[in-house]
Amino acid sequence: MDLTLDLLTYGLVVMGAFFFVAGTAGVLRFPDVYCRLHAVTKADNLGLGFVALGLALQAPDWAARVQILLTWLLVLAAAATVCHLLGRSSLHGGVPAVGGKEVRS
Amino acid sequence: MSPALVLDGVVVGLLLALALRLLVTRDLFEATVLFVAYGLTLALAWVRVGAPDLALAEAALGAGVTGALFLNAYKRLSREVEQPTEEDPS
Amino acid sequence: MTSALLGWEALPLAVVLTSFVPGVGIMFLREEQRALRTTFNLTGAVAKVILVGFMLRGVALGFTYEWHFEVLPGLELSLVGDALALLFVSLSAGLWLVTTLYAIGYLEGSPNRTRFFSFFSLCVTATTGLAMAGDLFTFVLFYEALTWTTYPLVVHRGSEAAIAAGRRYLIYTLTAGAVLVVGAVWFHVEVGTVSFTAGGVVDAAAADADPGRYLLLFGLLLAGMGVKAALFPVHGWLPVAMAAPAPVSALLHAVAVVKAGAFGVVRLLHSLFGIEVAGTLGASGVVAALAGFTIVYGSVRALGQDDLKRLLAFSTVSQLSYIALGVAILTPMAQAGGLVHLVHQGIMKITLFFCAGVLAETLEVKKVSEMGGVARRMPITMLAFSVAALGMIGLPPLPGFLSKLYLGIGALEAGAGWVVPVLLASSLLNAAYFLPVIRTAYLDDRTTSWVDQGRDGWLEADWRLILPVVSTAVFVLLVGLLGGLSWSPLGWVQLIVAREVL
Amino acid sequence: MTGGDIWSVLLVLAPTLGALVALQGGGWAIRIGLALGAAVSALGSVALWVSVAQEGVLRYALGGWGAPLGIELRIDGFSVAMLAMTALVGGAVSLYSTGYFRDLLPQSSDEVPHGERGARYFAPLWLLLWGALNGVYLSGDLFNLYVTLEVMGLAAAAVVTLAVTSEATVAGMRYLMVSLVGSMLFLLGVALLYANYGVLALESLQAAGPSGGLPVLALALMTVGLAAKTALFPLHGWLPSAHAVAPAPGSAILSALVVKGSFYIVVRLWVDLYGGGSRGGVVFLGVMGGAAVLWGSLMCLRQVSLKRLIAYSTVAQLGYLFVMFPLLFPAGGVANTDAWAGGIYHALSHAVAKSAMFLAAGSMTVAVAKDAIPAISGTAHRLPMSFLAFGLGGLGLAGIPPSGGFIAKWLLLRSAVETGQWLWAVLLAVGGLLTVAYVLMVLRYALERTEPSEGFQPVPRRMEWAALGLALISVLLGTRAVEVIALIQLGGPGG
Amino acid sequence: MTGFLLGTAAFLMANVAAGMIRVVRGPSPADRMLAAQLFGTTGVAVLLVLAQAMEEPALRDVALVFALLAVVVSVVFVKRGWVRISPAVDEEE
Amino acid sequence: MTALGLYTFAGAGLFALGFWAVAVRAHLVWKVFAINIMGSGVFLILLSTPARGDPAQADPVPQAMVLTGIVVAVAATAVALGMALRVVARTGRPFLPEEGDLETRE
Repeated sequence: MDLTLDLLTYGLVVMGAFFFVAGTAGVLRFPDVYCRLHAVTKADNLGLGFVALGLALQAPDWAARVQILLTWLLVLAAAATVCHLLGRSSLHGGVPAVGGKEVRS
Repeated sequence: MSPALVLDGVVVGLLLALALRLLVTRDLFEATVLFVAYGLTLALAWVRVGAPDLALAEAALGAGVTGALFLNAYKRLSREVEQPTEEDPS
Repeated sequence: MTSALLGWEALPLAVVLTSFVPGVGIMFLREEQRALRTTFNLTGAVAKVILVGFMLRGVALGFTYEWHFEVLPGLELSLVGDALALLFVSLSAGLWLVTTLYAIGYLEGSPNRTRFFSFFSLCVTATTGLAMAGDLFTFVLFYEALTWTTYPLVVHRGSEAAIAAGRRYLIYTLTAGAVLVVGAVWFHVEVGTVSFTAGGVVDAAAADADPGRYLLLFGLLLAGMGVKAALFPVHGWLPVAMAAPAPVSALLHAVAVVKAGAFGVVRLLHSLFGIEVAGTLGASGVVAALAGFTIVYGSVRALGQDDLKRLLAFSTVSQLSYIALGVAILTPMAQAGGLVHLVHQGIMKITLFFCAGVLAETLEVKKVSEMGGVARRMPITMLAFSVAALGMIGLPPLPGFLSKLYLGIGALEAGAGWVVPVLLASSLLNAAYFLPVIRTAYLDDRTTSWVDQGRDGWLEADWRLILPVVSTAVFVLLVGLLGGLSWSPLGWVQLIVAREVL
Repeated sequence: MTGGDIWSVLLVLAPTLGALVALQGGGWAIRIGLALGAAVSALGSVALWVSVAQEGVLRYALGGWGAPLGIELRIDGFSVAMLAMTALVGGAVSLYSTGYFRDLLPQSSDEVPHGERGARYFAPLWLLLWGALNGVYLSGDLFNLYVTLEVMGLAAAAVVTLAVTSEATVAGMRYLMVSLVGSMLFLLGVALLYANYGVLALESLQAAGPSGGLPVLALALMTVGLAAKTALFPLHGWLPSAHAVAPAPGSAILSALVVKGSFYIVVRLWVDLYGGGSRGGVVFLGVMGGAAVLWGSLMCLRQVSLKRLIAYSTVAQLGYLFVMFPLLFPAGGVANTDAWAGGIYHALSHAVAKSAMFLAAGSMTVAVAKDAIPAISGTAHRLPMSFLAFGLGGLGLAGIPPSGGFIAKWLLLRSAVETGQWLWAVLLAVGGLLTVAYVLMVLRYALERTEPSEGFQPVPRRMEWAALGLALISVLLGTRAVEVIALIQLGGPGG
Repeated sequence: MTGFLLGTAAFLMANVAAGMIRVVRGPSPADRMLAAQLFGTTGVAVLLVLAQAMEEPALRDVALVFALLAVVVSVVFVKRGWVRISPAVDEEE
Repeated sequence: MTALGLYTFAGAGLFALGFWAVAVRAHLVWKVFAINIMGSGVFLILLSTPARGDPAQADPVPQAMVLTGIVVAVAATAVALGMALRVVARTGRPFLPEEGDLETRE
């Protein structure tokens, strides 16, 4: 039982770490701010989800598990909001998008 | 090399790198963002040296409040020091 | 012989306060409160004379008045009214009274009199204090205070010359003050006490063991005192300071500043090192040589001066060194001659300055060459001037003669034969610069036009100017004629010598 | 127990509370706040003086915890002397400030260097500063010292910028930067000491006898930091502008009290904690002090602005305080008590004299609405009391008898002679002469006969009285030094 | 397990460090703001991992604060700090 | 090297970095940044060198000190930035003029 759980945690955490790497890679390599927003919000939050899940399995009690999941949900909600804000501001601020049309200011 | 040491090494390295960059850059906004990042990293460092309570304070005060103070300064400065070349979007 | 008169211990303090209180009080008066100011001044001056009279009587009977106040652990502010102190105190108290009267007349109608009289009183306070200082610490305290209270008087006129004179005065005296403080501190550390004690406090054996060190210490203190005493290399401020108003010159030359220096030299030799130790160290020889040179030097410089006050200033440089010379020669006669000259020179010189002031104020005559015939216009003043000048020259039986006589005899007794030619040369030189002035005034014709400020009734000038002139001149005569009496300055000095030196 | 612990707490709390009251604005709130701070400080100093005289060194652990967890207070004669000095000068400055800002409320144009801001915020800031200063003098551990020092620095820099001119703003900013960096250096030293010994209380550290590489490095760091805050040559660059542009009561506080706060800590470190450190160290401090005396005095002679002159004179006078160190710890000898008494006495009398001068200068400059030295010519008979205060203060500064400065100079000279350090004796004498020179530079103009040209504005009497009172006390300090010196020696080196 | 978790934390931190390159490069404020976002998410992950690894449950609270803070900071920055696209203040040298 | 030693050195490094920057950078806001970093360097040193008792047990004294220190630092930053902004408002530039720039106007 413990071994199974542990293996599951290993798997989930590694998976999460992978998504984090993917997110960072996106932040670094994507051509414009709008693409990068995708990377950081989607990949990283997914990664966080996997990590959180993996850790929740190991958590000592239910309270901790709930807290972990709540934290994740909070980050998720926050990411959505912030991402939207950032994107909109960039657009209004005249940050050009790659391949996109000329942006009005 | 134990994983713990690697972690500490990364944290310390990140701290120093952030500090260096934020001190040499000429972009105030970048410095401000880096300062917040620095504060958060510092909070992680507090965790590592056995002071989790401080991590809370550091995150809230060191990164949060101080960051906001710098941001405010940034905003006022960019309004007063130079004539903005673009129109204010707000 | 400490104070035996109950309740009179504080008398020295009271004497100091009689001028301090008016000085501070006047500072807060407005310029136009003339009557109140004069009242303050004269009350203080008269009170001081009366109190000093009390003390004189007490000391003559053998009492000593002492007042102590601990300032620092081991250091006291101490005022002691002994015979030597009273010699100087009586001189300054008496002359202050007449000078105050003179100054009131002299400055009539000029601006900033409140400030003037305030500092005038404070200046005398400092003089009285240092005269009665019971130790070197107190002496230094008042010595410095004297510098500061005199400065506003020197620059009183506010003219460029006055400011320059003031600056010169300060550079000299403050440097001297700093040197004196260093010397005093060193003395305290070296000897362990700074009390003025008859016969000195320096341990003869210690001084013998390290004479170089003690000579250096002596040199520091002498340099500090010597500036105010206008000893030869450091006399430069005095002739310049004649830019001050006449009453101030009188004060500087006769009552306060130069006397403070000379008195300091006396204290240094008598009460700190003791004349014996000073003698074995060779310190008194140095002082005597310096003083002898200054006597001749000052006289030579006075020759041919056309500016009357400048002439008098160089004369002071010369005459003042009689005091230092006297106390540096170790026989009672010479000591007495030197000490008594403190008083004699004071009375004579103040008369001369008063006269010069009257001439300047009434006729605007400031130069010898302008004095042709003034004796006919101002007979009283010129008579007083002549008496004082002849006294300076040393004509018997005037005071200068007495001083020189005692000095000469004392020097011969001590085997310092070189002093006699110095005295003779000085007298001849004195004659050489004073007699032409008198001759011009009496015999020459009026050459320049005077700006006559008018008479005061039947008097030749304002009575407040003439009265002091006459009274000091009469003093000069009396002091000379009655020198043999026990309560004359000479008699008093013999008392001091008897009590303190031997 | 004589209630000393309660008074100690009140000494910090009451001014702070007063600051809060004064912050409510309005003349009466300000007056009540100032009165509260002044009254408690005065009473507290007296109470602690009595306690220390009776019981010797006092030690209190606040909150019932002992060292090293709780806040430790340690009060000896030196502390009480500084507290009393602060109360004295502070009381006079508070009185003065109510007059100084009285008529200046609604102005805030650039030309008028004291506007509404000054009137509103001076009292709260000064009271906060007062509380911090008292805290410095009461603190028994290093970290407490750091916190109070920092509060003091912040409030002091804010006082500088109360004037709304660009000069004031720049000078205040420069001061703040120096002050903050200085605090950081100090804090690093504290951290190093803690790392080495695991204690912060001064007495425990003293018992540990700090020596060796790290503690010495800590001492060096702390000294440099504090020297910058104390404006020791050559780290004095910020001081003249900062002290000159502040409103007059602020200048008085800065020159008289604030620099003494950091100096106090330097003394605690070198004298108590490190027992003199090394001879090389104290000589170095002395040489810097000597350089400050000469340089500051020479700069004074070149000034045209009255307040700037007084500010440079602070640089010079602070130099004397550091000259104390080589005299106090002579080569291979025991601590020289004369040097201790003289140095501390100089700190006290300088505070009183300098504040008198700044307050008097403030009255003069308000009266003629100019700060140039020649402009004050003729003020002597228009403002005789201020002139007298300035003169007496100047004499005290120059060490002319009878004044506290003279006593201090005498004692320092004596210690120089006693320990055979003649060079310092010469320096003290020369420094005194230079002081006289620049004091006279001002008095000369004030004595001049010219009538003030135009726009002579009378100042409230209480301003003149406050200045004159301080000046008279600086003279009194010269006539009755026995008790004060006995107090300074309580718990001091060799005493 | 502890070693693995610590390693993961280190790895994630390195990840953040790499992400900081974007903050430095910019070019737009939004790019720099991504850092805060990145830090918020990854920092929470690191803290959660550490909470487990160091057996310090208090760190989960810290993680929560991190999450909150990242949001607040981002929102504040967007709302207040958005003045120009590439603000560069010349230094006096 | 122990992990704590690593943090001590990092603290020293940060302090030095901050000190260097506060001296070199003329921009006032960066000076404030630098001072903050100096402060955090000291805090790191304080927390990573347990001098008292058992090194495994957390020492509450430095933690309390650092907590106070953080609060003080925030206050100082607020004051410093406020003043820096006033400098900008008065002189139009976020730099301290050289000593003498303003004096020479007399």
